[in-house]
Amino acid sequence: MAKNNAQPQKAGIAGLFRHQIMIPIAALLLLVLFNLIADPSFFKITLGNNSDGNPVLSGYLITIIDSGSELAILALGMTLVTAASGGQDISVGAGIAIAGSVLLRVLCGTETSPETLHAPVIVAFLVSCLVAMLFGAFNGSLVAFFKIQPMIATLILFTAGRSIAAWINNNQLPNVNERSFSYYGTYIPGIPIPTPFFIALACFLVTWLLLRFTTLGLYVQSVGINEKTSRLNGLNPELIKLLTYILLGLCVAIAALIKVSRLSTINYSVIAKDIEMDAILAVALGGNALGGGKFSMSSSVLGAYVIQFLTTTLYKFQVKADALPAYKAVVVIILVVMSAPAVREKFSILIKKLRSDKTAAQNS
Amino acid sequence: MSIVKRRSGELRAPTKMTDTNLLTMITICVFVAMYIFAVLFLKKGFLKPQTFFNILNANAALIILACGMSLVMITGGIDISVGGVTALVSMSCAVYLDHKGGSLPMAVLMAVGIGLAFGLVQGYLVAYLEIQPFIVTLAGMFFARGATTIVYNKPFNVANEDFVKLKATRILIPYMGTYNKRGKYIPAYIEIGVIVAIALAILLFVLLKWAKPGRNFYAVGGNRQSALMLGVNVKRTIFFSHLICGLMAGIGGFVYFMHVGSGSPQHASGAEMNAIASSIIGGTMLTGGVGNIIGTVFGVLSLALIQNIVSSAGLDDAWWTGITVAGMLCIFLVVQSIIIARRKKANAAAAKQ
Amino acid sequence: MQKDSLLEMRGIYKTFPGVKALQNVDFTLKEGEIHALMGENGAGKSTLIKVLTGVHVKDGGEIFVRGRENAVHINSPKQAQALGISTVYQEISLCPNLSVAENIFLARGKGIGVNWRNMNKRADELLKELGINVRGSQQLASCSIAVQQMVAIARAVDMECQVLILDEPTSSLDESEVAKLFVLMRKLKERGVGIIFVTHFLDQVYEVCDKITVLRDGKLVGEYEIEKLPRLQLVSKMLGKELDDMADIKNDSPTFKKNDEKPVYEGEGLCSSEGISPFDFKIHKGEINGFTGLLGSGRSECVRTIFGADKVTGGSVKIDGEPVKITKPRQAMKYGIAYLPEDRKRDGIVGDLSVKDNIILALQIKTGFFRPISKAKALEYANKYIDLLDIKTASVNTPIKSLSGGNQQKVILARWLLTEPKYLILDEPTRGIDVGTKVDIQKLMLKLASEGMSVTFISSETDEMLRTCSRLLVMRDRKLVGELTGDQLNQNTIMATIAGGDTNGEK
Amino acid sequence: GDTEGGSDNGGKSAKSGTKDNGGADNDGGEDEGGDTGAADDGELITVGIINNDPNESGYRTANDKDLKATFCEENGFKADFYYSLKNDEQITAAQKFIQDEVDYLLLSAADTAGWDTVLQDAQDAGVRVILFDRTIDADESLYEASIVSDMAKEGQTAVDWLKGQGLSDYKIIHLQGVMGSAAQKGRSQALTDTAASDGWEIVEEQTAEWNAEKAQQIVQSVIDSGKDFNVIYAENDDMAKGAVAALDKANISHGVGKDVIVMGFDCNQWALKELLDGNWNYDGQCNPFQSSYIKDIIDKLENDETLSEKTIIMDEKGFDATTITQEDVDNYGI
Ligand SMILES: Nc1ncnc2c1ncn2[C@@H]1O[C@H](COP(=O)(O)OP(=O)(O)OP(=O)(O)O)[C@@H](O)[C@H]1O
Ligand SMILES: Nc1ncnc2c1ncn2[C@@H]1O[C@H](COP(=O)(O)OP(=O)(O)OP(=O)(O)O)[C@@H](O)[C@H]1O
Ligand SMILES: [Mg+2]
Ligand SMILES: [Mg+2]
Repeated sequence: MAKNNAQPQKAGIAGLFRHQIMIPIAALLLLVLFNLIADPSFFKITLGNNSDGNPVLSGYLITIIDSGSELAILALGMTLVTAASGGQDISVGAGIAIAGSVLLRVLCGTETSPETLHAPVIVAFLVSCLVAMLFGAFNGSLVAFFKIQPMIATLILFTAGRSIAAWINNNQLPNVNERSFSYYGTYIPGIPIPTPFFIALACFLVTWLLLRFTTLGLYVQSVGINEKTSRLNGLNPELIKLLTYILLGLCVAIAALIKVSRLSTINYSVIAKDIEMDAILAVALGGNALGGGKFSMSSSVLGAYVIQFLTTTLYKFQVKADALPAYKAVVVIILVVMSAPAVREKFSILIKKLRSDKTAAQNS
Repeated sequence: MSIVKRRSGELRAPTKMTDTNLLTMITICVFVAMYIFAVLFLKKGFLKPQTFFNILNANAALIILACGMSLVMITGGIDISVGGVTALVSMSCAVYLDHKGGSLPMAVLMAVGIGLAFGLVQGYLVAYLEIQPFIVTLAGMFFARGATTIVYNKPFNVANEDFVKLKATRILIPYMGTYNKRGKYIPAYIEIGVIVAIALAILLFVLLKWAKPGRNFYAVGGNRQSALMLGVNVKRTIFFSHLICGLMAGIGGFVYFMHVGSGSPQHASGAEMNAIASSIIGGTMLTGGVGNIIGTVFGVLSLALIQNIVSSAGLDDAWWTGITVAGMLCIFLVVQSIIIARRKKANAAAAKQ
Repeated sequence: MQKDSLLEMRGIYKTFPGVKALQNVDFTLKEGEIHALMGENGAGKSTLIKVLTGVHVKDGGEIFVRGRENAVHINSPKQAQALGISTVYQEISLCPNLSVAENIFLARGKGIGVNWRNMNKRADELLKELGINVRGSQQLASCSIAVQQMVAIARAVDMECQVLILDEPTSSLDESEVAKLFVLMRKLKERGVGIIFVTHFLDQVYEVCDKITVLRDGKLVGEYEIEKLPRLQLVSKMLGKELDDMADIKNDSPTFKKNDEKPVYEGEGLCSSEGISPFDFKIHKGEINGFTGLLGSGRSECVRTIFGADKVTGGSVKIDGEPVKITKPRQAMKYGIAYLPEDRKRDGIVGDLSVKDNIILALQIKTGFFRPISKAKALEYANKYIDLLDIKTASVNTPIKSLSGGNQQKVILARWLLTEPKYLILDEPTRGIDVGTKVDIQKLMLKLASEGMSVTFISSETDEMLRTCSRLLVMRDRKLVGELTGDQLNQNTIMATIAGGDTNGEK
Repeated sequence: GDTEGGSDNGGKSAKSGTKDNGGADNDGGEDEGGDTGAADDGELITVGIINNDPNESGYRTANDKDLKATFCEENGFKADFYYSLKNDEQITAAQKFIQDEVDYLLLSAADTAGWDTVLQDAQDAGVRVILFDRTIDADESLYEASIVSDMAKEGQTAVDWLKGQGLSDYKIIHLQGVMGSAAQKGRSQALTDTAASDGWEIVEEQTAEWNAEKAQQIVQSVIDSGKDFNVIYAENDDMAKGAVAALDKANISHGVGKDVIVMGFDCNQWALKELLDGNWNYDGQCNPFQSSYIKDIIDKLENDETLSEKTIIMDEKGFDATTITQEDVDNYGI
C-alpha cells in the first residue's frame, strides 16, 4: 500500500505533473528560487583561464555540474539495482576505493610516485572496470542466487572494500604526476566545461540508449515487481539482477576514474566516503520506490544533481562541513514530505475544495 | 456441477519450528561453535570469563540499539538513524554534564527525550505520511550527526563527579575472576550498561512474544495489507515501532556514553550498520515479519566475537581486519541463506500435501 | 433505517483514478438473511465490501448499522470489526508468518497479554469444529491455500458478529468444505446473523441465499428475492443482455478428428522436481484436451512440467516430431507453447506495470533483448486485445493491479494470445470469472482450436471441460490414471475414473 | 579552548592532569612489572599495538611501517596489531589485549578522550602502556611514557614562519583536520591565537577531516563566492593538495612569489617535491618514526631502569620552499 505511488499516467501536461520527475524538478526549482532570493550572484558564471592558460568556466553552477557527476553516474546504476532487486548497494563507496586502487596500481606499478606511467590510462581504466564489475558480480550473485537481502549482501564489501583497496596497493598512496591523467577530473585543455560533466552526460546517454534500444527497462521492472511471473514469461530473474549489479560495478569504475583523477591520488579510507548514502538518496529523491519495481532514470539523475545543488548551496552559506548533514537532512525531509502521496492527496483535496468554493461563488 | 474434492491429507505433525526460531537457533549454534573454536585455537584469553564479559561490556549499547532495530525490521521497516542518535545523545549529555554542570538524572532524561523525539518524528513521517523509512531515517542520521557537531565539535572527557562514579561502577561477578601471568587477581565484572541492556532485551522479548501489541508488529511485517484487513491499526503499529526504536536509541546512547565516558562527533560511527547486521545475523529479516530478540542479542555477540577473533588471530596487516570480518560475515550469510532456501522448499512441499 | 435491517448502505459512491467503481449503490441486509451480491468481474462487488469494512474510504453516501442512531463512518477494518462486521476477503488476507491460531485471534479480544496455550487450545477446538485439518500452532505459510481460506473463514465466524461478509470464499474450496461452510452459514443465519455472500457459482447462490443484489458496472441493478429470480434472468441482469449464449456451445461433447500429422507436442516420461510420477502426454493440432482430477491431484504440475515452469527432472519431448529439450519457460515459448498459470496474483500479473506492458510482456521477451517493441506497436496490440477480450480498464496505462480479478485474468490471457502460440495451456482460466466471461473464454478456445491451435484446459468445473474438450486425462494422486475420449466423456465415467473404479470415491 | 591545552603541551612541563582525573587513583602499579614472566631470556616480549588505519595518510603509512620493522621477532618481540579509526573499537581492542596478557600496550588513540578506565584496567593487570604519536586526555600515572610530536609547537613554528613572510594583510583559509585529534588541536590553536592577536583575517575555517576531497570542495566554494584570500593553512599535506587542485582549476597562482601561500604538514615526499618546485611555500614536519624511542623505553623498563622523562617529544622542523634542497626531500620525506 504505502510503498506504491504508481498512478495511472494521464496523457499530456496532466500526466507530466503526475510523473515522478516532478519531485526532483520541484526540488530543484525550490532551491533555485531560494538562491535567487538569498543571493542571485549564486548564478554568476565567469569565463577565465586556468593555470595552463586554457579557458575555463567557473561559478557555483559549474561546480554543481562538476562535483555532482560521480553521484549522477552512481545514481544510474543504483536505480537499476534498486528496481531489479528491491534493495540498495551500500558498497559503492568501497567499490570506488577498490577501482581507484586498481587504477593506480596499474598506472604506477609499485612505485609511489613514478616518473612515467607504467601503462596507458585506458588500459588501467579497463582493468579497473573489469575488477569493479567482478565485485559487482559478487554482490549480484549473493543477492540473486543466495537471496540475501541487498543491503546485507553488500554490507560484506562495504566492510571489506577499503581494506581490499589498501591491500591492492600494499598500503601505499600512489601519486600520478602525469598531467594528462588529471584531465578526466578537471578540464581538457581548450574546453571550458569540466570533463566529469561530459563523462556523466555520456553515461546518461548510453543508459538512455540502452533503455531505448533494448528491453532492459521492462525486464528490470518486471523482475523487480514479480519474480515468479517474470520467470514464467521466459526471463531469468537471477541473471537480470546480476546484470544490474554488474552495470553498477561499471558505474563505480567510471566514478572512481573521475574521483582519482581529480586529485591524481587516492586515500582508501576517505575516498568517496558516504557516497552510497547520497546515491541512494538520489534514487529516492527521484521518486523511485526503494522497494523496487518501476523507475525513472532521468528522475534519479536529476535527484543526484539536486543533492549536489543543495550541498553547494550550503557550502556557499558557510555551513560548517561537519554540520552540513544536519541542514541537508532538514531540506531532504521537507522535499520528501512535500512529495509524499499522502500529503499531496491532502493538498489536492484542499485545492479541489477551494476551487469548488470558487465556482460556487461564481455561480451565485 | 463441480467435482472439486481433495485427497484427505493426514494431520501433519505440527511444524517443527517457526522461521524465527530456526534462525535464532542457527545463530546461537554458530556463536557457540565460534567460541569453542576461539578457545581451542586462539590465545588463551578466550578461556577467561572476563573476555566474554568484555564483549558484553563493549556491546551493551549495541545490544540495545540492535533490539530497537529488530523491532523496526520486524515491522518491515528500517532505522539507520540509531548511530547518529547515539552520538547526539552522548555529546548532548557530555556537554550538559561537563560544561553546563547538569545533574545525572536530568542527563538520563535528556537522553531518553532525544531518543523519543527522533522516534516520534520519524515514526510520524513513516507511518502517517507514508514516506519510505530508509529515507526518513537516513535524514534522521544526517540530522543527528550534523546536530552533534553543532552541539560541540570536539571529543572531550566528562569529569562530572556523579557521572564518573556511575561510569566506574562495576558489578563484580564472584568466582569468575582469574589470575594473570603476573599473578595478579583480576576480578570479573560487568558494567551497569550490561544490566540495562539485558533488562531491555528481556522487556522487549516479552513484549514481542506475550503481548498483543507485540504480535501486531509481526503481523504488519508479515503482510501489511492483510494485517490492516485483520483489524490491526497498521499505522499506529508502525509509528510505535519507530518510537520504541528511537527510545532504545536514546537509552542505548546513554549506555554507550557510560561506557566511553566522553562526548565526540565520531562516536558510534557505523553503529547503524552494526545494528542491522547483528539483527540479520540474529535471524531478523529485512523484509519483515521474522525476527527474535534473543537472536538479535546473539547476533550482536557473534559479530563482536568475529571482530575479537580477528583481532587476536595475529593478522598483522591492517587490511586483514576488514577482509576477515567481511569473509566471516559472508560465510555466515551464505550458510543462513542456504538453510532458509531448503526450508522454504520443505514448506512449499508441505503446502502441496 | 428499517427495523429489521442490520445494515443499510445508501447512495454509495467510490471512484478510483479513471474508474467509477461504485455509483449511487444502495444495499440492505436484514437480520438472519443470506444475501448474495452478484455481478460480472469488475462490477464493484469487492469494492462495495471494502468500502463497508473501511479498507477504502467512500467518496459519498451513508452507512447505517443497527444499534447506531446516525450514519457511521468506518475508516478502518478495526472499526468495522468493532461494529460487528467480520469479513473474509476475496484475496486471502492473513499473515503467512504467523501461526494459524494467531491469525484467528489477531487484533481481537481484550487485555494485552497473549496466552499461547489458551489460544492454541481454542484455535484447535474451533478448527476441529469446522473440520479443518490443521493445528493452531502451525505456521500459516505451511498450509495449503484451501486451508488458509478455511482459517480465514474460521476467524470471521468465530467473532461475535452481526454481519458476516464472504467475498468469493469458495473458489479454492472443495465440495465437502463448501458443504461444511454452508452448514455453518445456515447455523449463523438462525442466530440472526446477516451474511453477505459473493460468488460466481450460481448453484451455490441458489443453494443457500435468500436474496440477491445485482451490480453492473458499478451501478445497482436491483435487489431480488431468490424465488423470483430464475437463473437465466439473474445472468441476464448481471450481463445486461438477454442470455442464450450457453446454448451456443454445443452440448454434445466435441469430437476431434484425428489426422495423421505428427502431434504438435509429444512428451514421454515427463517428471519434475515437484514430485509428479512420470507421465506421457501428447496433443495434436487443433485439439482441445484437458486434465481432470481432484484438487491437488497434480494437474497443475503436469502442465507446469510441460512448460518447464518447474524443474524438469526427466523425460523426452518432441515438437512436431522433432526431439527438443524444454527445461525452461523460455524454451517452451520458443517452440510456441504458452501457459496461463492458475495463481494469477503470484504467477501471472506484474502488479505495478501497466495493462499495456503486461500484455506485451511475453511477446517482448520472445522477440528478444535487442528488439524492443515500439510504443505505437505496443499500444496497437494492447488496444486490440482490450477490445477483443472486453477488458474493463480505465486506460492502457492503468497498473494491472487495480483491475478487478477477472479482468486481470483476461489481460494475462491476452498476453499469451499475443504470442500467437501453437499450443496454449490454460490452468484454471475461469476461476473467479463471471458466467458471461466464462462462456466467452470457452468460445474463444473453440474458435482458436478451429483455427488450428492446440489447447490444454484445466478447470475444476467438469461441465466446462465436457463442453470443450475432446479428450480428458484423469489424474489421481499425482499420477496419470486414465484417458477418456468420445463416449466416455460424461460425468459418471469421469467420477468413476477419478475414484479409481471404486464407486465410494475417496476413502 | 576549553579542555585541551593541558595535555597537549603537557610534555616537559609534566603537568598533564586537567580536571578529569577524578576516577584515576594511582597505586603505583608500574614498579612491580618486571618481576614475573615476561623478561625471561629467549621468550619474546609481547606487545599489543593499537594504531589508526595506516591508509589514513602518508604519515600513518610511514608510522605503521616503522613500527612493524622494529617490533618483529628478530628484535625479540611478538607484536599484535589492531587498526581502527574508531575510538570505541580501539578501546575494545585494548581490553582484548589486556585479556591476552600482553606485556606492553602501545597506543595511538583515535580520540583524546575516553581512555582512563581502560588504562586503569591495564595498570591493574600489570600491562604497561606507552603512548605514541598522539596524546590522550588521561592522568599521567596511567601510562609509562608517551612519545609524541608537539603539535602545538609544530603549529607555532608554522605560524611564526607565516608571520615572518610579512604580508601586508593576511586572509587565510584554514583547513582543519578531524576535530579533536591532537594534531588538529595543536595546529589550530597556534593559528587561532596568532590570528586573534595580530588581527589576521580568517576567511574560512572548516574541517576537511584530513580529506583532500573535502578540502577541494571547501576551497572551491570560497573561490566561487569571490572572496579574497592569500594564505591556505592546511593541517596536513592531503588537504593542502586538495586545496591546490581547486586553485589550479580557477587559475589562482600559488607558491613562491605567487598570489597564494600554501602551507601543509607531515612532509610527505611528494609534498616536499612540491615545495622544491616552488608550488607550495611551507611544510611542517611531523615525525612518524617513534618506534626506536619506544624500543628504548621498553628496553629500559625490562632492565628495571627508571625513565628519565615521561614525555618524549619528537624532534621536528619546518621547511620553506625557498631554502629546501633535494637532500631534505630525500632525508625528511616520508
Ligand atoms: N485499488 C484500486 N485502484 C483502482 N481501481 C480499482 C481498485 N480496486 C478496484 N478497482 C476497480 O474498480 C472496479 C471494481 O472492482 P471490484 O474489485 O470491486 O470488482 P468485483 O466485482 O469484485 O470483480 P471480481 O468478480 O472480478 O472480483 C474495477 O474496474 C477495478 O478495476
Ligand atoms: N489438498 C490441497 N488443498 C488445497 N490446495 C491444494 C491442495 N493440494 C494442492 N493444492 C494447491 O494446488 C496447487 C497445485 O497443486 P497440484 O498441481 O498438485 O493440483 P491440481 O490438480 O492442479 O489442483 P488445483 O490446480 O485445482 O489446485 C498447489 O500448489 C497447492 O497450492
Ligand atoms: Mg472481487
Ligand atoms: Mg492446479
